[in-house]
Amino acid sequence: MSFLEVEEINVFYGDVQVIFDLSLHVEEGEVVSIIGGNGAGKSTLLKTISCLLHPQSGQIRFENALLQNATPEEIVARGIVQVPEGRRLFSLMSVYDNLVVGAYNRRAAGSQEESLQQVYTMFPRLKERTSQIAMTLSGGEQQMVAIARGLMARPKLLMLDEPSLGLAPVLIKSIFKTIRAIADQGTTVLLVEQDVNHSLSLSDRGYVLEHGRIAMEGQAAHLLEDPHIKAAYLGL
Amino acid sequence: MIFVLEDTINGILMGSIYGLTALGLTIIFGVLKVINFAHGSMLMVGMYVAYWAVALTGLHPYMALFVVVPVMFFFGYYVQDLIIKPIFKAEKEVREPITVIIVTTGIWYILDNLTLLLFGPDYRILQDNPLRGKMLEAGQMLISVPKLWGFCAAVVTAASVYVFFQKTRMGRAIRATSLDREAASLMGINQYKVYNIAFGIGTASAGIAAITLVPFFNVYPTVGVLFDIKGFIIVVLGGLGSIWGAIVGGIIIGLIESVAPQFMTATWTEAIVYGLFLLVLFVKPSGLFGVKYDW
Amino acid sequence: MTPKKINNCALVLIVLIAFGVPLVVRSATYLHILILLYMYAYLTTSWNLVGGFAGVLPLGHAAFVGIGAYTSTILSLQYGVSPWLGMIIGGLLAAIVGVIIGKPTFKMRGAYFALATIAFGEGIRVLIENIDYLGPLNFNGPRGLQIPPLDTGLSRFMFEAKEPYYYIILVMLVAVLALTYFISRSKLGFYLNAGGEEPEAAMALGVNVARAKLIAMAMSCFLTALAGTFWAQLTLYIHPKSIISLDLSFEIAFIALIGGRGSIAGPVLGALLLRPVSDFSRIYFGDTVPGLHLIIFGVVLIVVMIYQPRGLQEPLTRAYNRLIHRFFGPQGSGRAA
Amino acid sequence: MALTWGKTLSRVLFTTVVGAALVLTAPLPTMAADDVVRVGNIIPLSGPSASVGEQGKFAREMAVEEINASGGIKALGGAKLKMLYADSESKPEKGVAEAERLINSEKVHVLTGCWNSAVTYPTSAVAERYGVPFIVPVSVADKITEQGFKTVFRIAAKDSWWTRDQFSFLKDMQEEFGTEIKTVAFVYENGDWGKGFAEQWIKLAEKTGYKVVLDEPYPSTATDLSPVVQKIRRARPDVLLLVSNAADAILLTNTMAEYRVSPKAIIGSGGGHADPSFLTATGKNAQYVFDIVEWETDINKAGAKEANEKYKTKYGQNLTGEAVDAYLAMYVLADALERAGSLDREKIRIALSETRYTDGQGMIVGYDAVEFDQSGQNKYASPVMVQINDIGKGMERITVWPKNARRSGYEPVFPMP
Amino acid sequence: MNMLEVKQLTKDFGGLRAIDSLDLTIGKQEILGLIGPNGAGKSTAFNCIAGVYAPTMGDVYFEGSRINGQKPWVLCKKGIARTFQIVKPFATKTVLYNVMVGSFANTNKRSEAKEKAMQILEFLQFADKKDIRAGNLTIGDRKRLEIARALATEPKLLLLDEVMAGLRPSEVDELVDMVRRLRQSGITIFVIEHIMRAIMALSDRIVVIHFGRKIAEGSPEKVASDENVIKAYLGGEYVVS
Repeated sequence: MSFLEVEEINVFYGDVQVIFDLSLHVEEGEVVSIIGGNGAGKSTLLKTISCLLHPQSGQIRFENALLQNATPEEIVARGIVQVPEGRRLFSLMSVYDNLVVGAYNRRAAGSQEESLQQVYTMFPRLKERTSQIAMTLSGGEQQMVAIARGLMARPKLLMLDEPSLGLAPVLIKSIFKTIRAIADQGTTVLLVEQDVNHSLSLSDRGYVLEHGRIAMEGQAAHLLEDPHIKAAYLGL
Repeated sequence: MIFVLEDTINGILMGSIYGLTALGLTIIFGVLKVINFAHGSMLMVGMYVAYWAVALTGLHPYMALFVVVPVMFFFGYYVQDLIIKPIFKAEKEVREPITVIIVTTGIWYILDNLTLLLFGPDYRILQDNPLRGKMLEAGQMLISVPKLWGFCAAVVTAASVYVFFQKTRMGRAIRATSLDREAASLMGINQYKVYNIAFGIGTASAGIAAITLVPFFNVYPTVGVLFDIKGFIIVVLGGLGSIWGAIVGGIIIGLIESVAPQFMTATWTEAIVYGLFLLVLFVKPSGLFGVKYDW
Repeated sequence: MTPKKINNCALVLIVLIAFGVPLVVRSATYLHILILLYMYAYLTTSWNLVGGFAGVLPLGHAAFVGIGAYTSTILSLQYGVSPWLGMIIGGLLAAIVGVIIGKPTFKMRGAYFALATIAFGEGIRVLIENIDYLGPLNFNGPRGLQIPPLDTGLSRFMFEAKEPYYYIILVMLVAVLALTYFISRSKLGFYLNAGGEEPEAAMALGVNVARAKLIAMAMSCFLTALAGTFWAQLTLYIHPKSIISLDLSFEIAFIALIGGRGSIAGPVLGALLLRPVSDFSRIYFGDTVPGLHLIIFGVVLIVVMIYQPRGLQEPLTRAYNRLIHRFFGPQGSGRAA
Repeated sequence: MALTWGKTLSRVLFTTVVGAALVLTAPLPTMAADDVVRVGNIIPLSGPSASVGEQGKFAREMAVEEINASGGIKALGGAKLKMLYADSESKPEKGVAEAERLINSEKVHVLTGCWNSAVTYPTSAVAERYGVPFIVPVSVADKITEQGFKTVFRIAAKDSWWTRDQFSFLKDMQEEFGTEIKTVAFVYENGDWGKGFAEQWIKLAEKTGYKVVLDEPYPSTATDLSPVVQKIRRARPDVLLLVSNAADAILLTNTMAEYRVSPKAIIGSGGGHADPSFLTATGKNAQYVFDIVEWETDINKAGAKEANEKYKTKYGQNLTGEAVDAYLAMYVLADALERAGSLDREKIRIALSETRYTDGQGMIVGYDAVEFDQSGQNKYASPVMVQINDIGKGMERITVWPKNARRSGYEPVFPMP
Repeated sequence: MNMLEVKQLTKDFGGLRAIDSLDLTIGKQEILGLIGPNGAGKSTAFNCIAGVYAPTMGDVYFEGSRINGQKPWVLCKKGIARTFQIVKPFATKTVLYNVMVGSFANTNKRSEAKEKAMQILEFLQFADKKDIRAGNLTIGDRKRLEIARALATEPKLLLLDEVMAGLRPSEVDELVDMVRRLRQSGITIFVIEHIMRAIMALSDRIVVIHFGRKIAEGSPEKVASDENVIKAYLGGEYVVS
């Protein structure tokens, strides 16, 4: 059995079906990318795994346990943590408070101080800004807080929703570097991206999502070479 | 001059109690983004609980705190959990669900009239409580002792709530939820539990206000209505969602009510309060202490 | 038959039946209940122009009922002006006040707007309660104004029987519904809906959102004030505490929200549910268990909002379509509105 | 698009008709039968005046039970009185609507009510229009009997009489105790009732030569009356005259005690000061307060004590002026019905207008008879003054004026110590 | 006469200068591209031109007349239409309704507005979806709806704010094609875009801004090889561990 196993889920947004018979799996320690354009259903997929949405049919298993009708809080408690699209920081709270809220779940709360040290080591800049109000940070710093906040929850599986969105190219590079570092420390990463090149280069495997269906899957290196991907997503 | 000073002191004391009655309203709005029209009725329920706790046991009125606060906390907790939560679930997409306003108004009608059914329309006041009619004499000035305690209660309650929100795990979770419900969920925070707790805290603070009122105020089924509109005005003056704003807003209303009648008939002070309220709304819509942040 | 024809037939039939009611219902009580029902439906429909289409929640419309009632009553009592003329003057006055108050308040969002309108409504009440005389005009302060039932007749807007009141308010209701219908199809209706939903986008498309809202506010206040005069002439007594009460403002808004805000049918449906609930529960329980009728009213509010947060209009529309479908076959049922 | 809107509109009206049909088929209250006298009572049973409404209801019930138990209306073959209550919620428009309903649907023969002058006033116009006799136990506004109506009959005194008696009382006390009164202060709820009293007071004060040092209306929804009390304290009147509803009467009395406001006399005007809760909620603070009422438990009248005892065991509170007027009203009605011998509304009206009710179980009031003048006002109605004092059995209300009605052995405390 | 002329445009928010002395001109029937890294001030520039913000300094001329600080609805009637980066459909209303709001800009008659709206929908091959509620559209269709509404106001100058973002490549190609057809029908187009491929293919000229200042201007080829531009995009001023 895989670490995370998504089996033939169908997800609706109101009356509109967004995801069709989608299956995928993530193994422990892997970095897996899901790539696709806007509206392909990437965010919906992550929200479904986080149980913000529930599939109309199909199943999701994590560490062999079924995530049927679980609440988002239970998902976090089990170790699946999502860093949402657009950062979604608690804008009027300080960096410190944002991070501490990240360690809200009981599993993480005990090791809050330890996590904080780790996060500050990874992002020294945040340590300098610890009492600054999140809203006043720059875009890159905000993305750091978002990822750090996710790490504070001590994830077994970290899901990142378009971490490169709205960042200058140079920042994108460093964010992806950070993600690789997180993976190297042993956290499984599920990455959702539009930036095909960067994300596939740091991933082990990848899925291509098109119109709510898996259009392709395979080793990241293979996908990068695939002519269809190049044509459709890299604009070559 | 001494008159004005005396009136000013009374205005500040009574006003801080008004602020305390409105504190829960501002807390609940800050977190749930909903105006709780039943807040006055919650205050009324708190007054009945305090009244009976004291009348049946003969406790010192302020000892009722230990009964009223937990009772009111769980009362608010479960009112939100059982009645208001379903609406939030049904209207997930809406930021300020107007339907909740109707539901809280429904709760208002039910609570007031249920109380009428249970306890009748009688006016009750704690007869032989040690605080009754206690006045502090300072020269020619007379200052009401229960009101003075009310002022202390208001400041202490507001400070405790403030510290709770700033420094505790749950307090941060509540603030996080008020800023971004979905992101808070993704951090493992149960949004509805936070709502329940915030509603509980809001209601419990109405309970504290009830305790400060009971030694010198009448208890009857429709007493909450008197404080309802006053509460709305106070929280908007102070800035919806601002804890200290509620206390300051209350004191402003208290001062107007206390000082203005010395220069005109008391009936005109109401008009002044409404006028000032509209003026503040037009000039600084986020209130005196409100964050210039779009709720 | 096409759906359009069926609906038009139903429409005509219903209007005819409504006009025929007094021929069958002889009881003045039921007529009175129906009159109040229509009046509330009328008030709510007027409210709906801002509360529904412009996407805000005004909770102070009783102030405009009061302005209408006071204007026509003062003019007729002290200057002998026919209440019909007073009705129009009151309406115009209310429209002006509405624009003055609307201008700053429309800039506010959500809760602030609701609270500002509450304060406005209460402020007007307090003002009238404090004014005995304003120049030559006798407001009579908190004591209200009584209209002596002396000369009845159409020109004095005063009748012995209930039937004339019934027809007047029915005509007013049909007229305001028709007006709403035409507005909703007109440029103004499009602009109001657009501005209510996405003001920024609407402005970029050439919509002066603030102006559209003010026009709607003026119309809404004008129409609301007309009902104020009607009410004054029906009860022959106006009293600031009840005609400019928060309860009235709330009930107007609640009827719309229960029925379905922003739809033409909503206010009528809401009035059809809430008015009988409040009237009949008061009649049956008001004497035996004091307060029970208000508890029932509260329960109905909560239950409807939990199960139909968008109001009753949507499920009833579906039910109507099923009905038509059963009787006239599939071609009769139109698509969902 | 056009289609959709058209349909919506027709749906509206379709539902209107269905709704109307539902309304019309709703179970009707039983129609009038001939062997009962249907009495419609409009009183505030919920809302801010619910307390007074409840007293009125209790008193009516007790009277009607007695009348029915003793054989009903004999002239009508022992017909029983059947009471129908309607809740006005203290709102004029509700009162009017309820009057319409009671008259048209319930076919009541007589109406009574409505306590709030603001409700009674427009409601009396409805009764007049339908020719239904309308007995007003209490609602003191002068204008109620000054509309030229034929159907209105008021048991209680009207406000010009109440205020007149308050001033006569003052004059008598001044003479009896040799205390000079120079200044008066008026503090009253900002409503129909308070304003009505204040208008009369001003005239009377002018006539009597008292100086008015304070004329202060206040909103009865006030949450803090200490500013008003401060004004009284600073105005230092010899006499303070009040018109208050229950909540504010209690709050005002307690706050005055806190601020040690003690003029020579504080005089209430019934209403809140006469509410059964008033004594329990003010306790010692109400000591020496005078109040004007129509009736008191210690009244020297046959049957009064018994009636009060019965009422107290039944409902757990003393009879009040408000309640006694309602009680008496039922007996006056029974008396008129005996004389009318018919359920015809006009005949009942004529019988009522010819009333001279002097003895009988209902006659527990201080004066000698109930007789209505041209306007429908009970000519004999006269209030008494009571003083609240503790003479060994806790706070109680003791009749002190007129002197011939004074409780024997009681010496009024004037001025207040 | 140029369609649009922006002279020394400056916009401050509090202490922050979002646009600094920006100059640009657009000729009739031209397609001008505006690019720049995130936060460069592109949308702010649009908002100043479309009347959402009044410029702090500088002037905006439309068809030769100064339009500084005029309200959006006034400018719309003069012929400036725009789309929003984050689409703002009237979600509870149908596609046709949405477009009719735009077409009412030039008529008071419902029938005319409807006819005009239908024309636009057909032009954009969108007519089959006219009765769908806007809230139920896919992201691609929402972007199209955004354009349709703007076109319904019969603009002379159309401001497109990242209409291609989030679209699939095939959709981007369709849209590029459509924008070209719009230009052929006589509309001047000013476009902000992140997708380089699209903007390179589309624009006659491109203006690049960074931190509110213009750093390059010229043909797509010239801009693409400009050193300043490359530096701005790849940067060096931000070092993250």
